[in-house]
Formats: sequence, C-alpha cells, structure tokens
Amino acid sequence: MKQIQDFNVLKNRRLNADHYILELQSKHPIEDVCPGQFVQIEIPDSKTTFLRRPLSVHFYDKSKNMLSLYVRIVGEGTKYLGMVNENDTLNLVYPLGNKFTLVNKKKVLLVGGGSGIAPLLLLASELQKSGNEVVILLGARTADGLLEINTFEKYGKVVTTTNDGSAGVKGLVIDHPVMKDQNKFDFVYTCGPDVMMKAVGEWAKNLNIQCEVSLENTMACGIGACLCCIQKTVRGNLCVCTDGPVFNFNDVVW
Amino acid sequence: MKQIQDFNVLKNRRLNADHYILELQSKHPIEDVCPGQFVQIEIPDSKTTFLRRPLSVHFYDKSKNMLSLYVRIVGEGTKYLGMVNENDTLNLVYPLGNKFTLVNKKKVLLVGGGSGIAPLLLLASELQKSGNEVVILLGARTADGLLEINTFEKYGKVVTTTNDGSAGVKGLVIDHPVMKDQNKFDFVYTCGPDVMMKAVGEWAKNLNIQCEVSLENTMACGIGACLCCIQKTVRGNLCVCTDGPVFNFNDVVW
Amino acid sequence: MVNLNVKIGDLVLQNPVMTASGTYGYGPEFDDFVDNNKLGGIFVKGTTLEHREGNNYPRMAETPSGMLNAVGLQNKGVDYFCKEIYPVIRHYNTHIFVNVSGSKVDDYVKTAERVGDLEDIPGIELNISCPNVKEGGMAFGTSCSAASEVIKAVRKVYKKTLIVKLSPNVTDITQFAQIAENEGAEAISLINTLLGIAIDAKKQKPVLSTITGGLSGPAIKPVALRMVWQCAKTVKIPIIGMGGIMNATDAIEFMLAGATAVQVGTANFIDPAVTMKIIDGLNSYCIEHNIKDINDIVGLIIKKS
Amino acid sequence: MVNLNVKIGDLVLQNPVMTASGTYGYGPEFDDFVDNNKLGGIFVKGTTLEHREGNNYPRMAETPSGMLNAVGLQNKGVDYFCKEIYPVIRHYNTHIFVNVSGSKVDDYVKTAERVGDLEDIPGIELNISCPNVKEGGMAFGTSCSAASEVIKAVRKVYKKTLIVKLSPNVTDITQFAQIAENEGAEAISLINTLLGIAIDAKKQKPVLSTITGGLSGPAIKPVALRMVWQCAKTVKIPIIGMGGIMNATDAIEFMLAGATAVQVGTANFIDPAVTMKIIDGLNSYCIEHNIKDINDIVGLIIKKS
Ligand SMILES: Cc1cc2nc3c(=O)[nH]c(=O)nc-3n(C[C@H](O)[C@H](O)[C@H](O)COP(=O)(O)OP(=O)(O)OC[C@H]3O[C@@H](n4cnc5c(N)ncnc54)[C@H](O)[C@@H]3O)c2cc1C
Ligand SMILES: Cc1cc2nc3c(=O)[nH]c(=O)nc-3n(C[C@H](O)[C@H](O)[C@H](O)COP(=O)(O)OP(=O)(O)OC[C@H]3O[C@@H](n4cnc5c(N)ncnc54)[C@H](O)[C@@H]3O)c2cc1C
Ligand SMILES: Cc1cc2nc3c(=O)[nH]c(=O)nc-3n(C[C@H](O)[C@H](O)[C@H](O)COP(=O)(O)O)c2cc1C
Ligand SMILES: Cc1cc2nc3c(=O)[nH]c(=O)nc-3n(C[C@H](O)[C@H](O)[C@H](O)COP(=O)(O)O)c2cc1C
Ligand code: FES
Ligand code: FES
Repeated sequence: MKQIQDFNVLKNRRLNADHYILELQSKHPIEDVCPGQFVQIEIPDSKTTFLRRPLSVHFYDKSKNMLSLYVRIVGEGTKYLGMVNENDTLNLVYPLGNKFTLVNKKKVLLVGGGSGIAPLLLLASELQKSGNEVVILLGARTADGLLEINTFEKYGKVVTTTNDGSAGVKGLVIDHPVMKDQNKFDFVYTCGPDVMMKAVGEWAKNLNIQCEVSLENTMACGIGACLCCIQKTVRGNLCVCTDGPVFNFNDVVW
Repeated sequence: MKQIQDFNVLKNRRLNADHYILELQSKHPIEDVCPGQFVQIEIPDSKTTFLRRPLSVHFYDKSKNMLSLYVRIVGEGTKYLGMVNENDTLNLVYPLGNKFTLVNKKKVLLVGGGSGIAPLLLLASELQKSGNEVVILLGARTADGLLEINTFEKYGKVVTTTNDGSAGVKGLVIDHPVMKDQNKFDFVYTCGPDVMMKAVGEWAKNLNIQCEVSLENTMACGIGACLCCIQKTVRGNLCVCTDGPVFNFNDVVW
Repeated sequence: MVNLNVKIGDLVLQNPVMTASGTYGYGPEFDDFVDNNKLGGIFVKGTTLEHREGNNYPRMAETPSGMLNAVGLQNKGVDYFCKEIYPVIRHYNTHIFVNVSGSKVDDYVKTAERVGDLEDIPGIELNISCPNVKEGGMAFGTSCSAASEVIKAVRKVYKKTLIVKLSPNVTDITQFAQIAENEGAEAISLINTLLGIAIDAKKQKPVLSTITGGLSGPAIKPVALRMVWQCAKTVKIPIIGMGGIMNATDAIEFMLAGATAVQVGTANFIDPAVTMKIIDGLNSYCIEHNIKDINDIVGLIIKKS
Repeated sequence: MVNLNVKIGDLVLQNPVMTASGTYGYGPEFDDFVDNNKLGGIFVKGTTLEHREGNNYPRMAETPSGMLNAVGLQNKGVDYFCKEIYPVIRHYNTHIFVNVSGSKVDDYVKTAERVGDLEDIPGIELNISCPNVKEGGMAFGTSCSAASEVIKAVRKVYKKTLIVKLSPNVTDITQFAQIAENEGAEAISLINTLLGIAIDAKKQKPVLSTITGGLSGPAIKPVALRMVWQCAKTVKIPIIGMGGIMNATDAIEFMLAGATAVQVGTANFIDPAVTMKIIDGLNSYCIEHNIKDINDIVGLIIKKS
C-alpha cells in the first residue's frame, strides 16, 4: 500500500560535487519496495520549490526500516535536499510506480548513466538473488563521474566507460566490448539520459534482446491523478508514474 | 549608512514558549545603531514567508560586531527564525528608522509590554550612560511573561505588573504605583500593544510629560520606498520605517 | 457538535471539502491515503464526449508557489466513464460530480445527457474555463454570449445539480456569475487556472509543449479570494471556491469571502491526505471560534463590511 | 564585450534593468545600497495632479510568493515633484520616468504637461492600471474606449517618450497593447498588479483597509510572462516587462518572451541591491550563452516557434 511516511536522515553521503546518497530510516515498519519503484520526496525548507520530487529507491533494507536514495544535483530541489543533516526528517510518499521485470537464471545486462544508476542497485541485488548472471555497465563523462562501483560489484560484474577514457573503456556505453558480444544477454535494463537509453534499446532490439527502460518524465502528483507525466507509447499516452516508470523499450514512442 | 550584511548566529536563547533572543555577530565591522532603530531580517529557508521581517535592535556591542534581537513568536516568520542554529547565517538590512530622543540627567520612565520591551534595553543602557535616573516598568499577563528582568536591572530600577498578580503589582502597567507619582518623570518612552501605549501616552499627556512611542506597523520595504507602513499623524501620513518607528505620542492620530 | 453540512442546490454535503477536477483522478487514486467516504464531494477529471489524448509532453512546470499544467483534457470519453469508471466509484458515500467539457455546445449537451442518466451522479460541473484546449474550453468562459448559450443548452437537458465553473481570465467575472445564475445553474465554482507561461532560460524555450498552461496553487489564492468575494456580492446561488487551498485556514478564508464549499486541487499532489486534515481543521476552527454551524461564516467579510 | 544597450523609442538605455514605479521611491531611498547611475532607468512613484493621502493603513499583506498592496497613489502631487524632488534626482546618470496617474483624463493631461517641461525627464509612464484607487486608475486600463481616450489626449500634449502601463485584469490584454500602439505610444509596460484579497481567518476580516489590493511578486510571474508574450506577438513597439522578477534568470525569461527591457519591483524590498545583481547576471548570461548583443534574445521564443 502507498504510504505517506516520515524518515530520519541516517547519513547524507557526498559522492562528488553533484551526487550524494541519502540513507533514511523510519521509526515505523516500511512498505515493500520493488526494483524500479520510486518515492515522491518533500523538499524541506526550500523557498523556491513547491512540488515533491520523484527519486528512485536506490537500495532498501526492510528489516531495518531503511531505504537509500542516490541523487544528482540538477536544480533547486536536489540542491536543498543535499543540505539535510543527520536526524533531519524527510517525508516520503512511496512506493510508487511499476517495477522492472525480474527474470531467473538468465544473463542480464544493466546499463546506467548519470543519475540513471539510481534504480539499478536494488535491481542488481534482486537479480543476483534469483540466480542471474549480472553484468553492470556504467558510463560517465569522466572517471570522477563513475560512482559507487564497489557497491555495485557486490551484485555483479561491473564494467565501465568514460567519454574521455579517464577510466574504463573510452567512449559511450554502446562502444563497450560487452555490447559487441552477440547473443550473450537475455535481458537488458537501462536507465539514464534519453540518448543513452535509445542507443541501448536499439542495440537490444536489433539483437532481439528484451529491453526495459526507466523513464524520468517530470511529475506533479506521482500517483496517476494529474496526467502530467505522460509518455507516448504504442498503447497511447501512458502515465510514467503509474504505468511506468519502467517500460518495454519497444512500447515507447521516442 | 544602511547596510545589507550577513551575521552569524552566536546564540539562540529560548526564554519561554514564545520568546527568544538571537545574538548575532558579523565578521565585518558593523554600523552604529541608535536606540529605537530596527533591522529587516531575512527569514531563511521558510516556505511560507516572502518578505523580510522588521525587528528592533535589542542590544548591540559595536566593539564585538554584535547585536541582539528579542523576538516574540506570532506567526511563521518569527517561528522559523526561532529555529536557527548556532553558526547559521542571517542577512540583515540595517540600521533602519529614526531613534528615541536621548535626554540627559533627567528622570525617565520606560514602559514595555510583550515584544515591546525589545527596543527598551538599548535605550535604557544609553539613558543610564548619559546620567538619567531610569525606571523601567514591564508588564505582562502572567509571571511567565516577565522576561529578562535581570538584564534590565543593570540599567535602571525595574518594576513590574501582571494581569493576574502572579508577579509584581496586579493589574495593567497603568495601575502601577510609579504611574501615580505625579511630576516624578521628565520623559517617558513606551513600546508594546497599542492599548498599552495609548494608556501610557494619555497619562503622560495629562501630566504634561513628554512621551515617545515606538510603533510596529506592518512593513514591506523598511526603507521608505513602498509607503505601506504609514501612520496617520497630525502631519499627515508618515512612514513608520523612516519617519518612525519612534513618534511623539501627541503627533500620532490613533 | 459542530455542523459542517452545507447545501449546494438540493444536495446536502457532509462537509464543505471537495476535490478539484483534474487533480484527484476519479478518486481511487487516493484510496491508500484518504477515506473518500469522508469527503464533501469528488469532482472527477474533465470528461468530454469523445476520447482525447490531451497535449504533448511536457505538460507541467513548477512556478513560485504554484504550477502550470497543460494536460488538455486527456480522458477516454464519456462512454468509457459510464461503462468502466462509474461502476467502480458510484459506491463511495460522497457526492460525485462529473466535470463536463467540450469544443462545441452540442458536445457539452450530449455529454451532460449521458451523465444525467447515471443514478449516482447527482450533479455536473460545466467546465467553460479550461485554458488548455485549442477549441472551446475557455472560449465559452470568456465570452458572455457563448457562456450563456452553452449553459442554457445544457440546462435544458440536465435536470440535476448544475454547477458552472468560471474562468478567472476575464475583466469582470461577476458577469459570468450572473449569467450562470440567470440561466438556472444551482451553483458556480471558481476559479479555474490562470493562463500563464514558464520559460526555461537555459534552453531558451517554453517549458510546456503548448507554450501556455494553467496556473494553480497558492500563488493564485489572492486572485481566487477576490473573485469569490466579487461573485458572492453579485449572485445568490452558492459558490464553490478554490485556488491554492493548502490547509484549513485557506479553506476558511474562502468561506469568509463568500464560498459555501471549497475544492482542493494542487494541494493533493503535495500531501495526498490533505483533504482529511482540512476537514479536521474546519472542525477545530469552529470549536475554537465557538461556531456551531459552519454556514455562519459564509460571506462573513461581506456581511461585516 | 557584451552589448546590454536597448532602445525604448529614441532613448538608449545602458542596460534593460529598470525599477518599477511605487517600489523604488524616487531613487535616493536606495543610494546606500546601489549605484543608481548604473540602472537602465528609474520609474518614480505614481504621481498625480494634486496631493493624495492614499488609502488607510493597513496597506500591505504578505501572500504566497508575493504581496498585496493598497497604497493608493499616495504622493504630494506633480508640483511638489517638480519643485522638491526633480532637482534632487535629475542628476542621476540614468533615465528617469515619471509614472503619471489620475482620476480624469484632464488630470493625466495636466500632469503630463507639467512633467513634459522638465528637461531631464525623458519620458512618462501612463498608469492606466492602478487597482488601488476608487476613481480612474484601472478603469482606464480595463475599458478600450477609456484607454484610447486618455492615451490620445496625453499624446497630444506630451512629445517625449510615452510608455503606457497596462492592466493584467482584463480578458484580452493585446487589445490594450494595440490601442497604445495605435495612439502613438513609444512603448508599453506590463504588468501592473493583479487584483487580489487577503483575509485574516483569525480576525475574520480582510487584511487590507481597502479589502482588495494589487498582487505583485513571483506569484504573478507566469501570468506576466504570458501577457508579455501575447503583446509581443501583437505590437511592434517595445515592451517593458515586469511581474515577479527576482533575479537575472527571471529577467532573461521576460526578454525571451518578448520584452526589450524589464522593471524590477517587489524584489527591491527583499534585496535592496537586487538590481545591480541582475545587471551583472545579464552580462554573465550573455557570456555563458555566447550572446554578443542582448537584443538578440528579445522575443526568441516567438521567433523560434
Ligand atoms: C520516476 C523518477 C525517478 C527518478 N529517480 C531519480 C534518482 O533516483 N536520482 C536522481 O538524481 N534523479 C532522479 N529523477 C530525476 C529527478 O526527479 C529530478 O532530477 C529532480 O526532480 C529535479 O529537481 P530539482 O528541483 O533539483 O531541479 P529543477 O529545478 O526542477 O530542474 C532543474 C533542471 O532539470 C530539468 N529537469 C528536472 N526534472 C527533470 C526530469 N524529470 N526530466 C528532465 N529534466 C528535468 C529541468 O527542466 C531544469 O532544467 C527521477 C525522476 C523520475 C520521474
Ligand atoms: C519597527 C518594528 C520593530 C519591531 N520589533 C520587534 C521586536 O523587536 N521583536 C518582536 O518580536 N517583534 C517586533 N516587531 C513585530 C514583528 O515585526 C512582527 O511580529 C513580525 O513581523 C511577525 O512576523 P511573523 O511572520 O511571525 O507573523 P505573520 O505570519 O506575518 O503574522 C502573524 C500575525 O501577526 C500579525 N502581525 C504581524 N506583524 C504585525 C505587526 N507589525 N503589527 C500588527 N500585527 C502584526 C498578523 O496580522 C498576523 O495575524 C517589530 C515591528 C516593527 C514594525
Ligand atoms: C493538473 C491539473 C489538471 C486540471 N484539470 C482540470 C479539468 O479537467 N477540469 C477543470 O475544470 N479544472 C481542471 N483543473 C483546475 C482545477 O480543478 C482548479 O480549478 C485549479 O487547479 C485551482 O485550484 P488549486 O489551486 O487548488 O489547484 C486542473 C488543474 C490541474 C493542476
Ligand atoms: C507597494 C507597491 C506600490 C506600487 N505603486 C505603483 C504605482 O504607483 N504606479 C504603478 O504604475 N505601479 C505601481 N506598482 C506596481 C509595480 O510597479 C509593478 O507593476 C508590480 O509590482 C509588478 O512587478 P513586481 O512583481 O516586480 O513587483 C506598485 C507595486 C507595489 C508593490
Ligand atoms: S505525475 Fe501525476 S499522473 Fe503521473
Ligand atoms: S515599509 Fe516601505 S515605506 Fe515603510
């Protein structure tokens, strides 16, 4: 069931100039969260924001009433949120949206770029649990943008690219050798900039690999009430917040 | 000269449920402030306020770049301001307004109620310095509302009233015996609720004692630009922020 | 016990707190957060004769203390509503109103007729004020003759509670209030959104695909209060006030200005349980101010002046 | 070097950043905070033929991301301005415009004539949009025939730069923009304040002595941008845009929507040095976006679409 729930900030961990991870814990039992789902978070004490902000659940630990968010600073809301202190209270509406399809005992590829890696950690962990062979491909502009590699390595093999070659393979994610390896993967999941998702999706389509993308359309309500977040799909306009954020690549009209 | 200046919060001292004193210090030299003058303070990180809030300078120490504010919580702005922490930064536009008339070697009475005691501390200290005999009459509803008596005692003789008699003389300030003592005072200064100031003013008028009142009309700019804070006076509409906040009681059309 | 019942036409609302069209889906979207049976009423999303895809993405822009939307009446049409949605929501123990929109008078009439056949829908809200569609919509709400024509035509075929929703994008909203009253509407509701634009300075282009959108949220509250007050001085039929209501105090302000009931819109996005808090808050306000019947505060600032 | 010069009629402004009438006094009020010589222009407070006391206190109410004012054109009259204030401010190295208001056409004309004699006042802003006075004011700005009459009459006697300030409280602002252009105004400025109300729920009464007041600040920015955009598509004379500008990004948005210059109003109350920051910000924006001449962004979202 969807909830409005207060969480305490356990840790606000700065990763680099514009990324941080918030570890949150509630005093009360928390809801089940599936990989791909997101929260609508209230931005506290901000003069310039009005609406909540949607953020994917990065990781969660039901036994400890904990969940974490992986955030990239792009504007006022994500900036303010990055300034919270330990023990501050944050209000979440969650869990929202559909989820990634979880396969069993398959070879799967997760491709993330920018803040798009946020939902991939929980996904990787669940996929590993159900016996899949997990490869995680993370792309960034420079080495400084490749974050949390160690954490991802717990749940699969991590490979990386950077535009400038300062770490991993030089180029875009699509240029990485794992993408060359025909017929290797049964399922690919991707989240990140549109251009990246499109490239990955086209690649998967050509190889007849199932591909799910997670979209980040701007939202007002997050619960299917306002129809602001719609995405054109082969089935007409769908709500990213309830019919998504995860879509089959082939359903999306880009 | 009027300044826009950042101050650090040295101390946020809670006096009771709805009063606190903020001690502020700037890294840079501060401007001269006269008793009766005020600041326009920015309310940080408040979703619900928009304008600055006018607050009298309660005390100041030029040598230490320090000034303090005595605040009563009445709404969102004063509530938010009461939640600042040590080392937070507050932005002030100051010093604003005219000032109390400073007399020498006279018998003076200061009458304050509620947040109206704010400007009286600096005033008492200056009046004491210039050789006046200072009596400070503070009124409140109950004993719990009589605050900072010890501090005021440094600068004069303090007498008090409470509506319920839980401390000092029972009744309104106007009922206090010092007010009975004809021809005792040369000058009276008052700040507080309108009814109190009117009562004190009428009393002074009858005894031919000079009386100055400090008004608290709602303000937008605080610097004479918007004409929102006007007070009807015998000289027409005057700006409380520049022609005041201190007025001769007889000039005010109540 | 405080009486929170108010009347719109012959309908008794258990309290004055309703949800605004387009901001509350059809109701079930909020089942996890609120008990819809406790609401004064639900205004479902804008419904048209035919299925509509609405406008292109992006449809939303955040603005200071508000937001712009350009949804453009996306909905599956009145037949879909009657067949698929009505059966699901008809059993809520609250009044459900259908917000009826169209491009031509005839669309409004046909849609109203269809909805009129639904036993558990006690009223409609005639949306002559949608700023986000190319044809019709606001055009009906900004021309006196068009307004009067469409209301008259719908009134002829629709016998239950008819509420006309007015546009704030006019020089004199009281003219439209007067027309609604003259044409026999049971109530008016106001305000719909103010027409606005948001621009992305970095990208040097409008945020919304449609360039203009409708402004809602606390930013518009002062304008909404003014219009409610103006209309309350003009017409005798009840007014349903809205525009930026975020809490019980805001709702009280609308009632003091002359609204018999209120609708809560954008606030539902920020706190999906806000309506329940507002109902509780109205009750507490009445107790604190020793008000036995909430109807006593309706239009109080007009009576006092 | 970025060119920030813009032109209003024959006047060259050193940059597009000016201050809005009624929010900046006469200029000297800000001498401690800014260098007035660096401004594109100063619009002094609303000036009438005779001395006016304005409305009763309270004249101000804070609202979400904005404020209401009901100053009501308090000023000492045009003669006082000419004798006492003009000599003090005429030496600022910026353009000073007098905001001219009145109750009757004849008042406007006489005031404009008097101001026309002042060598160092290059232009006036005809305020046909003040919502806070009982007679005239906004009435001229919400009726096409009245607007046209007053502009025509003033144009006849006033030969320098004539700017007409439009009211947003209308169904179609472009009609008024068109009238101003037809009657020979050099520019239009918009928007004046939106008519609004604030209510004190505790005291159960309006906050302002006049009940209604004028809404300004960021809350109205989306509406202001929309109206600037509409007018820019309608008339060829330059537009001076305003309404909620708090920083350089806001100013850029107005220029992208079609404003050649901007006025900063309410923001001066919150940061008395804000205009200087906006000028710097425009410069930085141009450098970042590789814009050599700020005129290149004027109306860009119209040109692009
Ligand atoms: C379902 C979902 C899950 C998300 N998960 C995460 C996550 O886990 N971590 C994370 O860092 N971000 C995530 N995002 C994106 C995040 O919601 C936005 O970055 C955030 O709302 C921006 O808020 P802001 O106030 O900082 O920026 P704003 O001031 O609102 O915007 C700043 C700039 O970013 C652009 N922008 C803002 N939001 C979006 C958007 N959704 N799409 C495209 N452009 C946008 C604006 O146009 C503007 O130019 C997610 C979004 C969605 C819809
Ligand atoms: C020159 C001057 C000096 C002042 N000095 C002090 C001081 O030293 N200490 C102090 O505690 N307060 C002082 N005040 C009053 C203080 O400015 C207000 O209490 C404050 O602005 C309220 O802000 P808020 O956001 O908390 O309340 P709001 O939410 O703005 O208002 C809450 C309630 O209080 C009422 N209210 C707010 N401001 C005023 C006012 N000025 N007059 C009458 N009613 C008002 C409102 O109508 C409303 O009902 C001074 C005011 C002025 C003009
Ligand atoms: C996303 C969104 C969609 C809306 N859709 C409709 C609609 O279909 N029909 C209608 O009459 N009003 C619609 N409105 C207007 C609201 O019902 C309401 O009049 C307006 O938002 C002001 O109230 P608020 O400030 O409480 O949101 C919509 C508003 C929003 C924000
Ligand atoms: C306190 C105040 C007084 C004003 N007085 C005038 C005036 O005398 N003449 C006028 O044309 N506009 C007047 N205005 C309107 C402003 O010039 C401006 O049009 C409006 O405030 C919108 O801009 P802003 O949001 O930047 O303040 C006044 C506004 C305020 C807030
Ligand atoms: S954000 Fe409201 S429907 Fe998706
Ligand atoms: S507050 Fe603006 S003139 Fe006094």
